[in-house]
Amino acid sequence: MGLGAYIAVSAALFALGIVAILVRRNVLYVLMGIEMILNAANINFVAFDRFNQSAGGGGGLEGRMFAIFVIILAAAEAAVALAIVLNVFHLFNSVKPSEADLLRE
Amino acid sequence: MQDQILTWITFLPLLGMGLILLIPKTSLNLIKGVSLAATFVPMVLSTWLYFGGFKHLTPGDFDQARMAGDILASQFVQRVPWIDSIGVEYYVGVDGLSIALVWLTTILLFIGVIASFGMEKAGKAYYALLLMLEVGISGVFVSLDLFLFYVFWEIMLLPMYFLIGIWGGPRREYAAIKFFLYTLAGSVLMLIAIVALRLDSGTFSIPKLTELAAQGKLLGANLPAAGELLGMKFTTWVFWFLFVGFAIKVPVFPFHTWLPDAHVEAPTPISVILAGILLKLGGYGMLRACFPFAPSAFHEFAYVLAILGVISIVYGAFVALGQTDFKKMVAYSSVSHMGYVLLGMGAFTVWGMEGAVLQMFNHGTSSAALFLIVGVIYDRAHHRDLNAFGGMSQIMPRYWALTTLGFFAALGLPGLAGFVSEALTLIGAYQAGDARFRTLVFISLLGVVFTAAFLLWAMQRVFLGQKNPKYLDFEEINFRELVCQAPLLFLCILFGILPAYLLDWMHPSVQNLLAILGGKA
Amino acid sequence: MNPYLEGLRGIQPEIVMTITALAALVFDLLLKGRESRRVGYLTLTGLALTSWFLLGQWSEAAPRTVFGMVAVDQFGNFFKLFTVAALAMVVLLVMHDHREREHGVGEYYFLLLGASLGIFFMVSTNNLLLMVLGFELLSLASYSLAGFHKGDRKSAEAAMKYVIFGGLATGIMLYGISLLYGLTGTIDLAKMGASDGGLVAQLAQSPVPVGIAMVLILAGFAYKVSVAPFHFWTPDVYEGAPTPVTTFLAVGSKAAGFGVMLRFLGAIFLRPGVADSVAAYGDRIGLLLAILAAITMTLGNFAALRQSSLKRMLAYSSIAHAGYVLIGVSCMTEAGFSAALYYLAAYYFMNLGAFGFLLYFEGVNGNDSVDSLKGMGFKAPLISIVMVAFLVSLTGLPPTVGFYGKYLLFVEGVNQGLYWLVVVAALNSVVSLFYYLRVAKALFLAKPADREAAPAPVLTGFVTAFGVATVGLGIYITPLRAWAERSLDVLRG
Amino acid sequence: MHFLEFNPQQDFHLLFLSFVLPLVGYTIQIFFGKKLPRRGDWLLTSFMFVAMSITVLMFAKSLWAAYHGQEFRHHSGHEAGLWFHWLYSSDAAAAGTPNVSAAIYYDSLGAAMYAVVGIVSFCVHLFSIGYMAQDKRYHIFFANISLFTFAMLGLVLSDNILFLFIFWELMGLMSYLLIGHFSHDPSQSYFHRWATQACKKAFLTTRVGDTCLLIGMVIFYQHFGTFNFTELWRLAQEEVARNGGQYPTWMTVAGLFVFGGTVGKSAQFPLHIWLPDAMAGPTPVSAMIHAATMVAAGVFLLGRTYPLMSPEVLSVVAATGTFTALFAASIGTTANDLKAVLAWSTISQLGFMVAAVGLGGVVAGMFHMVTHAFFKACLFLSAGSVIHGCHHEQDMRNMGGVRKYMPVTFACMLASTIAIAGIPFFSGFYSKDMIILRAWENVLGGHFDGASFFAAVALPVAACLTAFYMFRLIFMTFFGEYRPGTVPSPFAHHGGHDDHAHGDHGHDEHGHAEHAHAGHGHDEHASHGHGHDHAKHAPAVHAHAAKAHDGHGHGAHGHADHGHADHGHAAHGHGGHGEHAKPHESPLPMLIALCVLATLGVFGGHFWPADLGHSLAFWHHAHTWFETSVTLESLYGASAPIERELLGHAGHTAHIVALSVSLTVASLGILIAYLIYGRGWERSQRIAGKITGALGDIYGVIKNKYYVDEAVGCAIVVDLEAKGNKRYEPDVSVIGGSVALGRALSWVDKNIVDGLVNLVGRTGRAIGVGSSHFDRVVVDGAVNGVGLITQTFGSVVRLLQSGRVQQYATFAVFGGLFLAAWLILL
Repeated sequence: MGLGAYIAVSAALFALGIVAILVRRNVLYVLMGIEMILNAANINFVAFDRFNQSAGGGGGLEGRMFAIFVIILAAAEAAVALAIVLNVFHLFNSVKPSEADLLRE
Repeated sequence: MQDQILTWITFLPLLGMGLILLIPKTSLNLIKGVSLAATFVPMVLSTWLYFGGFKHLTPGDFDQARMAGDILASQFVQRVPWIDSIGVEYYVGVDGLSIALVWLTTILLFIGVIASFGMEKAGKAYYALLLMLEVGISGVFVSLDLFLFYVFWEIMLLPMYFLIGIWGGPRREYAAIKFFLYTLAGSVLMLIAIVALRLDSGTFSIPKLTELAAQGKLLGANLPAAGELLGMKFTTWVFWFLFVGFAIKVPVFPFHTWLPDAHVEAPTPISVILAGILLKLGGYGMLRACFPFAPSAFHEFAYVLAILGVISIVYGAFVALGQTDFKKMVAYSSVSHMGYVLLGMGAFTVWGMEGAVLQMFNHGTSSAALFLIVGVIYDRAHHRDLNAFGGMSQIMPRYWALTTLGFFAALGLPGLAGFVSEALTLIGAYQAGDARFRTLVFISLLGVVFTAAFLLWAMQRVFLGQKNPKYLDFEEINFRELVCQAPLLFLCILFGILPAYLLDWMHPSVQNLLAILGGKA
Repeated sequence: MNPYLEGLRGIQPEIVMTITALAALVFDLLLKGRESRRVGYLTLTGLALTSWFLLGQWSEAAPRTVFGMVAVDQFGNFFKLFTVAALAMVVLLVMHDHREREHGVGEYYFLLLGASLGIFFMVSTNNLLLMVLGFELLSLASYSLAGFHKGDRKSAEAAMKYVIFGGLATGIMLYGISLLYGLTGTIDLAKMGASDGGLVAQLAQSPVPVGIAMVLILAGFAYKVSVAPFHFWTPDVYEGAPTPVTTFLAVGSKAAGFGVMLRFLGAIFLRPGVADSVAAYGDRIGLLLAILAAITMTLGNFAALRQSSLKRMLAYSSIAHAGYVLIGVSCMTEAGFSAALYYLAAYYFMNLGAFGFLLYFEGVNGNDSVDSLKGMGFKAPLISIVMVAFLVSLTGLPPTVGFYGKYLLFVEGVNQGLYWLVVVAALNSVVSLFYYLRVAKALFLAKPADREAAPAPVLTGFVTAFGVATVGLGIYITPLRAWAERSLDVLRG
Repeated sequence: MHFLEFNPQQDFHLLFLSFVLPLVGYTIQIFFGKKLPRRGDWLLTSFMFVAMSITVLMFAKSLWAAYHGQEFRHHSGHEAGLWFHWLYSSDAAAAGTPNVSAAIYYDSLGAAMYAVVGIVSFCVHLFSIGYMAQDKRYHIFFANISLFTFAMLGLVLSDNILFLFIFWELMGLMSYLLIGHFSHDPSQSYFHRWATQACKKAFLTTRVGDTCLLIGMVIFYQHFGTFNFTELWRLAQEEVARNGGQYPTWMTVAGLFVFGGTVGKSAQFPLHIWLPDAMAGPTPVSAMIHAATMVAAGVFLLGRTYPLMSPEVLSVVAATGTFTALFAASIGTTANDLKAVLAWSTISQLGFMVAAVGLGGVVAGMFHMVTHAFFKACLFLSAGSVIHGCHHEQDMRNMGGVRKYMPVTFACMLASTIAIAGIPFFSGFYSKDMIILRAWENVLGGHFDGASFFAAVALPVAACLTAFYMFRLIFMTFFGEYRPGTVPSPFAHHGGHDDHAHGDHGHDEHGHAEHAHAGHGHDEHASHGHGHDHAKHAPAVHAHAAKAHDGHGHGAHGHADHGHADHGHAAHGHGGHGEHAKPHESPLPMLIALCVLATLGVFGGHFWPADLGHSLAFWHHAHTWFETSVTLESLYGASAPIERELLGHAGHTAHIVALSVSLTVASLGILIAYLIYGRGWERSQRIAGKITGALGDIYGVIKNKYYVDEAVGCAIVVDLEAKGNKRYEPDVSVIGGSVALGRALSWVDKNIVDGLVNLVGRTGRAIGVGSSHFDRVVVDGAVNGVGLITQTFGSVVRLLQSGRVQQYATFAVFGGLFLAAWLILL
């Protein structure tokens, strides 16, 4: 299985994530979309790392390290985001981002 | 002292401003005293500079000066590095073009301060701003470094904005911001042109730039795309950017609409300064920092300038004829009068140029006097409706006499200053030896007639005819008002009879300028 | 000496700041909310210490890298110092913000310091990983700060918008970085920019992925510095967030974003004398940025025209200023970058002052509408006059630091033949005058207000100091400019 | 050296002294006049006396020179090195640029004019002492006539056309102030309103001409590079010579423009309209304007610029002059206002002078100018004396038989009238005859062109009319019975009248009569109800009360009503007064002035002739001093460009023809006048009525000055009922039109020019949502145009910044896609 396949998967995941963010009306799905994008990036990192090494390129596990950190970031971000969303839910009684639009123009 | 005299003239008001800010606002008399002193001393200095210090140069002197690298042969030069990193200097000096205007500035500011004593609203802040304004104005006239020039140019805006905006009439906010925005719109374009000039020539020194331009070395060669902007040659767009910036100040026909508003709303002393000097900055700027930097473009568009001038002359006169507001009428008369400046410059003859410069000075005195005159009656009647007065000459004969003098000075009666400049301008324009210019001269004479028409008509409506019973109790023009107007009107007469006392000063520089622009340098 | 300790000495400021953050948290818990001002003073002390170490590094001439990641150099130092200054101002604002006393301000300071820590790392590294980590640290802290007022719907909404938009942007950027890593096989900017291998090779083979990667990464930066079309979150978040936070976002975070952008672009494309495919590609990107700059400043200015809330107006104006800074960036030259740096410095002064003024009058008037300022200029003259100075500077009129910043940008723009951009910028500054003057107008051109304005000497003092700096540095320009240029040395790839 | 020989070193200083004395007087008077005893009149009059003596002395010198056949042309610059460097303090300072320097140029023509001005002006000063005694602004009045004189003296002395122009305009200013003298004096209720507009009218009308002069001047300067007269003459000759004896076209153009100046100042058609209204000023001022200063200046200018005039220009000049002469004379026959008659006669006489110059008879023209100055001044002052005597009545129909009460005035006036009518032995005859002679010489001498022919025919007619209306004036005023109040007239009135009464108290016996009259007048006023009803129908009455009704073809009764409507009380008051107070002779100073002028008016033609015996014989009138000393050669040097030689024979015939013609027309005119007006008032009215009836509308047209004023739109309507200033709005016409244009433009300026930005703003308001927002943002102190942009951007921003975070994200993502596409594809 070649690099192309990984890239294809990650690209698809990336696209799906974007779409999720843009179109889902429930904020939780939106957050998931973000997670998907991050993970798409992760796939890239790991794949590129792997194939660079086999190609004898730069190597040095940089990609995988990066991936690990990104996973941590994703977790942290999810935590913060969920806290915020919770607060919003209390104040707006809704988890629909489109319904919180006091701030405009 | 002598070589820093210009610095003193420019920055003494700043000193005064600092003092005023330290004085508690309750002790108003002290504030007045300080501001009086802070404008009086520069006036004395500049008067000495004009009559005593300034040296009349011969062509030989100009050649030497050119050898020495100052093509303008400025005097009382002071050069101190300011921002080394981009070669900006504190570089000041006066030549025949600027000295008279420096003198006028100090005079009018002094008069402006005296005139302000009549405003009970005027307090600490007012005088502080007034002094700051003077710094900006005289700074522009003396600076020989383009960057410095621009800095002073912008420094003027803010005080003017507040002076109109805080102490002005009912629509002051509108007028103030309009003034500010129009001028700024012009000056940002100027800034771009300045930047471009700097990058092409590597210097901010106005004499240096002038010299380079005269030698045809200022064509944007050192800029990407040979400095072309939207297909316009470097010289072309630099010329227009600078020109518009100055034209808005003059103001020239399409850009003049800020003027009536600003004038009508501004308090009397500010109108005096606005009409007396600020408008001159435009004309002076063109001569100092627009034409010399793009001579080719200047020659290319000289006729356009002349046309704009003539439009301003005639149009201004007609619009003034249509006014019912005394002050607005005077404001539009300014538009008309400043048109001569452009016509004369466009003509590109000795007398045309000198007429233009002379017109700047003479309009400075006469229009200032007119605004003071309007102020006098406004302070009493609290309105300026030309049709609501009448018979004033019987109620305030001395005031009427002064007004008559002012009006006839304004309509260019021979023997008074206005005539000399207008005649010189017209003869100069006619001498341009070109049928197109002659046509313009003929057209502009319409303006001459209609200027007389609207002034005399105003005279009739306000001063002659039936007394308006409402105003029988007006007291005659008081001492302070007299002190403000008398010197200006005196200058009108003096320079009408002895124009040599202005022309001798500016003549060498004008000829030098013509030589430069004509590529004979 | 042990290289490890050597390295620790390299990150002294960061360490101090971390300790301060934790200390603030603990101290607050000990105080149980009583006299929370003390926490503020503690933080300020910490910041003072930090800046002392920073100055220590500032005097060091040679740049160095510790732990193979943290680059200790003038460029980072430049931003760090300004961040500390900004943060100090923010802390001051927090202490004067009448709404903040009762909240657990410990967390507040903790988060602020955390965000600054993020800035510290992101601006001082050539390693994309560390850059991302700092970036995210800043972002996460900012999200929570934006929503710090729990009961406040606006605040909450702001936080949510910020987190969603931010998450998206970060994700996109990360994806871009992953692509770039794939293309170059390294996450070290220095290696990427090296004229042998790195990007140079890739450009020839596969321009398309490089283009995508570039755009995605730039999008991430653009979001941070709120450049169109990634600026949408800015007004809402700025308005919703507590004013001190807004200040921090508008000044610290934005400047940091530019720091990253400059370092990234500088490392890859800024290679004087080298005229290869990468340099050419850099110019293309420069043009792209130039277009974005024009759009951004125009959008920001014209949107600001119609704002009735001073806070939101400043938000839009900050977008416009991002556009101005971008002129310098888009020149893709050292001079351009230094002009951008200078403008950022100027931007620090003017905006911190302006926000200080805003916060003061929020306290006085209870709201941030421009109309509520009517006639207050006569009640609080000093701060108002200083505000006029800021406005003048923001408009870009001499003799202020803002004018000189614009001047430098114009010079470089013309020098690079971006006449049209310069003209747009110039006209934009006229438009901007138009809404800035509305503040001056409200302050002074109205009848004196009948309410009194409670004095706040410390705050006023600070604001005035910034005002003095704004004017003073506009007249005595050389040092700041020299510093900005000096900070750039490290960027030469 | 004979004491009458011209001595440059001293005489130029004398001339200069005589020229500045009035200025010095003016300055003193303006500042201290009020405080001086007798409000300073003695000061100025004595100054003027000194000046006059000098002018006469200098004139004598020119006579002496002429008698000894010497040329009399002196230039202070060349002979005494007296220059006034104007533009630049020295030619060195001018450094390569032509400098403008002025000097005194004093030749025989100048000498004559100079003396005339001096003498007339002195007489006017003298006269004013009596005439203006009750004036509120007595000292100002004196100051102004002094400066007026100063300007004219300067004009005569200046050696270059630019300075001539300067003094020319200065004179315009003084005429403005003097004509407007009563506009500051509401007690003169009628003149008050009239003067208010007349002064402006005069200045602006002449200003039109002045502008033409300026252009002409500039054109000449452009080609010849000098303003100096002698230089101009020389260069003109060279130019013509170079051009093969032909005048180049540009000279024609320039010449026409210069002549435009004359048309304005010398009140030639169509710019004559200001002169009749100039009578709104006090009578002495009219005397100045009509005799020595304003109008003379125009003709003098023609004399100075004659060599620059191409034949074409001259034909135009001749035609204009002739037409004006005829035109004005015809109007003169219909005027009833004493001064109006004189005013129209002035215009007519000016026509003669201008025509003369046009016919090549510049000498004749100048000669007539000089003679005319004396007798016209005398006429006006006499008229003033009559008016003064008749208690400010000006309407001749309310006079009659005045000679019994005012013998001296009568004598003077009669003498001058004979002179102007052109009876042999009186100065007017010689000059006028010379002009007609000139015309016939042209016709008979082969220089036959349309203008000459027209002149040869029309001028005699004009002369005839002159004789007619002048004697009509004499008969109506001085003969028959004194008949005050025959027609109501707006002139007399209580305010001024009572002043007058008290004033008179001082120096003659009629004080008591005044009181009676005053009371009487009051009753009349009180009891006069119905007069005011008519105000509804006819609120306005023309400057000359009579004109109103004739112009509109009303009957005499209707006219009376007009009178009531406006000034019934005044008229009746006056009527009442008539029964008690007779006219009275004027005080001594006035009479002296009259006599001096009358004498000169009679003998002015001889000018202390070179050969007394010959000059008494009128067929030998050519021997006057003028003929011998003021010749084209002596004026313009060697050979004037177009010196029209006379063919001996034709010349002789011409003499006979001209002589007979002048005699015939003069006597004819007088005869008719006698037949109509000489034989009793009632009969005169009857005959006049018949004639006017026969003429019908034509009479009305003439009476209304051919409606020229109305055409130009500056017909002055004096409405004594008018309140406030509404009447001062110009009516629809040329002038009204330009004001309207001004209004229109100022609207344009406010709404379009400003609206190039502003209009946009308004549109923005129209389409912008929530105009309150717009008001706050745009109107509320913002630059106009940003309005629309703000609004459009408003909608844009409202669209983008919707507050929906996902929408933001969408925009961002698609924006990003575009960027990527741009970077990759383009």
